[in-house]
Amino acid sequence: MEIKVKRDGSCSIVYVSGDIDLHSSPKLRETVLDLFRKRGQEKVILNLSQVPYVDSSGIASLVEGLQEAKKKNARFVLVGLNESPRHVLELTRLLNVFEIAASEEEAVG
Amino acid sequence: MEIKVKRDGSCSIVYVSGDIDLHSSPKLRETVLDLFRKRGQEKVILNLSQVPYVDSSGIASLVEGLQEAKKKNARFVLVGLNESPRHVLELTRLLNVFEIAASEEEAVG
Amino acid sequence: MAEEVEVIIAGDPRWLRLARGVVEEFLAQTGFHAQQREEIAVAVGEAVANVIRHAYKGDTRQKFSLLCNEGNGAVEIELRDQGEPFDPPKEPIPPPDETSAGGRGIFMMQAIMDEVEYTRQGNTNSVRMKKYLPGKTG
Amino acid sequence: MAEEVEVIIAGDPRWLRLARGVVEEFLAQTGFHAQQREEIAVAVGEAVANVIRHAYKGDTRQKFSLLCNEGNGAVEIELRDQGEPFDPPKEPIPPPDETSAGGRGIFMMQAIMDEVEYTRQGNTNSVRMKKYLPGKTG
Ligand SMILES: Nc1ncnc2c1ncn2[C@@H]1O[C@H](COP(=O)(O)OP(=O)(O)O)[C@@H](O)[C@H]1O
Ligand SMILES: Nc1ncnc2c1ncn2[C@@H]1O[C@H](COP(=O)(O)OP(=O)(O)O)[C@@H](O)[C@H]1O
Repeated sequence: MEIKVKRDGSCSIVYVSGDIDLHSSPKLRETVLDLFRKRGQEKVILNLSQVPYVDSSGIASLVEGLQEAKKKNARFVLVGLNESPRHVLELTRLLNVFEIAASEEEAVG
Repeated sequence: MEIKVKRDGSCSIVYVSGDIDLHSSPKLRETVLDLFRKRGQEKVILNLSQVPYVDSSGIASLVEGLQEAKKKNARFVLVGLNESPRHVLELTRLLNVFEIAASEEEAVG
Repeated sequence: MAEEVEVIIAGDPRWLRLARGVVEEFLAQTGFHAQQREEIAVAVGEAVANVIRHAYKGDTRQKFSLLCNEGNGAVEIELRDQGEPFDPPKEPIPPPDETSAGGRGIFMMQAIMDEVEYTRQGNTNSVRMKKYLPGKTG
Repeated sequence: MAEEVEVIIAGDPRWLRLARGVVEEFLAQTGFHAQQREEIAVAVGEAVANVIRHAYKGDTRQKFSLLCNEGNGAVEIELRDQGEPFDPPKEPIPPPDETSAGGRGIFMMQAIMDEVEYTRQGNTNSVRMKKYLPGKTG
């Protein structure tokens, strides 16, 4: 898994490519939490269009990101969900819990 | 591996997708030899653009196709070689033995 | 059912992708379509992650086995480890509430597979995950 | 070197992709770049095909092992089968002439890997294929 962050003022876009599983999710978790905690970002957009697979540890990282965002009155937006990650979010009844944008432009708003 | 054949008079284009290995090469071999032997094709174009991998049994099928073409005074043309199959042909010193076209249009001539 | 594919690897998260890849390649030789193959790999990935995190508590030197079988209209994927005994919940597990960071693995396994069975023999834990082929039932 | 990944499968051509996939995933955890990983998988694919066709003469019920190891600046992939004994050529094999339909497998293995060694112990044949990591030598 690779992560790239594009920061523009108080909004960051996090580009992930590759599977998010127990091996890689700690890095994603840390990246997202840092953006809220240390960088004080008001909006973090997670672009998952290059992510074919997310396991429950990846889901856990997303949930923690969302919790942190709420605590800071910030926004955590998912974009580019592929079929399998979407299905996993559906299965775990979390699809409606996240803010999901149809495109990066919409997410940047 | 999947094979589709488009026949236009005495010229056939064979589209292969997937790995050509000991598991799948017998089917390719039969398809190509039949086109020369039973269908009397004067030109068989093998489109390998959807083939990421060819092993030595696949190479053997290509060599047999070429031998059959020569016997019948016909042409056997490869097109769309990806990096790994090209490298395998290079390694086995067969790259210059085959007629290789830059595009399907060029191969059809 | 005869064991068709067996993989023995260390309980290290870096081999998770390899384990899922083996399952997907195995399933490619069965009657499951692409989306089902992906789902089954998701379930097996959760089971492997549990072996790594819970049975072996992160000790990446310990090894486990992944066994893939097909027979009687179903595939069965089994994991065997020599870690902590695990007494699994008897009832299907509900998914946790939306603020919880964990506790979704077994739920996903149960939701995707037709049968999930934990057993222990001697010092070996086994989890067997069964899925009937399209059109077949148990 | 410790055995890091071990796969036991039937000598059936339908598992060739699975075997190559395991090797590529294993190599993804090492220092080889993508093109080298593909090449090594080509070499291993040839070795597996030889076990299937020659050692087991197409008897797809027989099993072989694929072992992947890393250590001392190299990876070593080993195949073990209980098939026909094989006395390999002592000298590097030249590629056959362009009209020949076979005889390129061992040549490719030797061309790609740094060392290819065949041994037999008891009723087990072993072929060990070694490749040094970029920047390392034997
Ligand atoms: N293979 C296992 N060995 C030991 N304990 C396990 C195993 N699988 C699950 N558990 C226990 O069951 C709990 C629930 O597992 P799971 O639903 O996968 O969620 P999570 O792993 O996120 O906690 C785990 O926290 C752990 O205590
Ligand atoms: N693992 C093996 N066991 C027994 N015989 C083998 C084995 N590998 C190779 N051989 C023998 O060596 C010959 C050359 O092998 P190879 O170079 O791979 O070409 P091919 O398999 O196309 O003949 C084979 O034809 C076979 O007789």
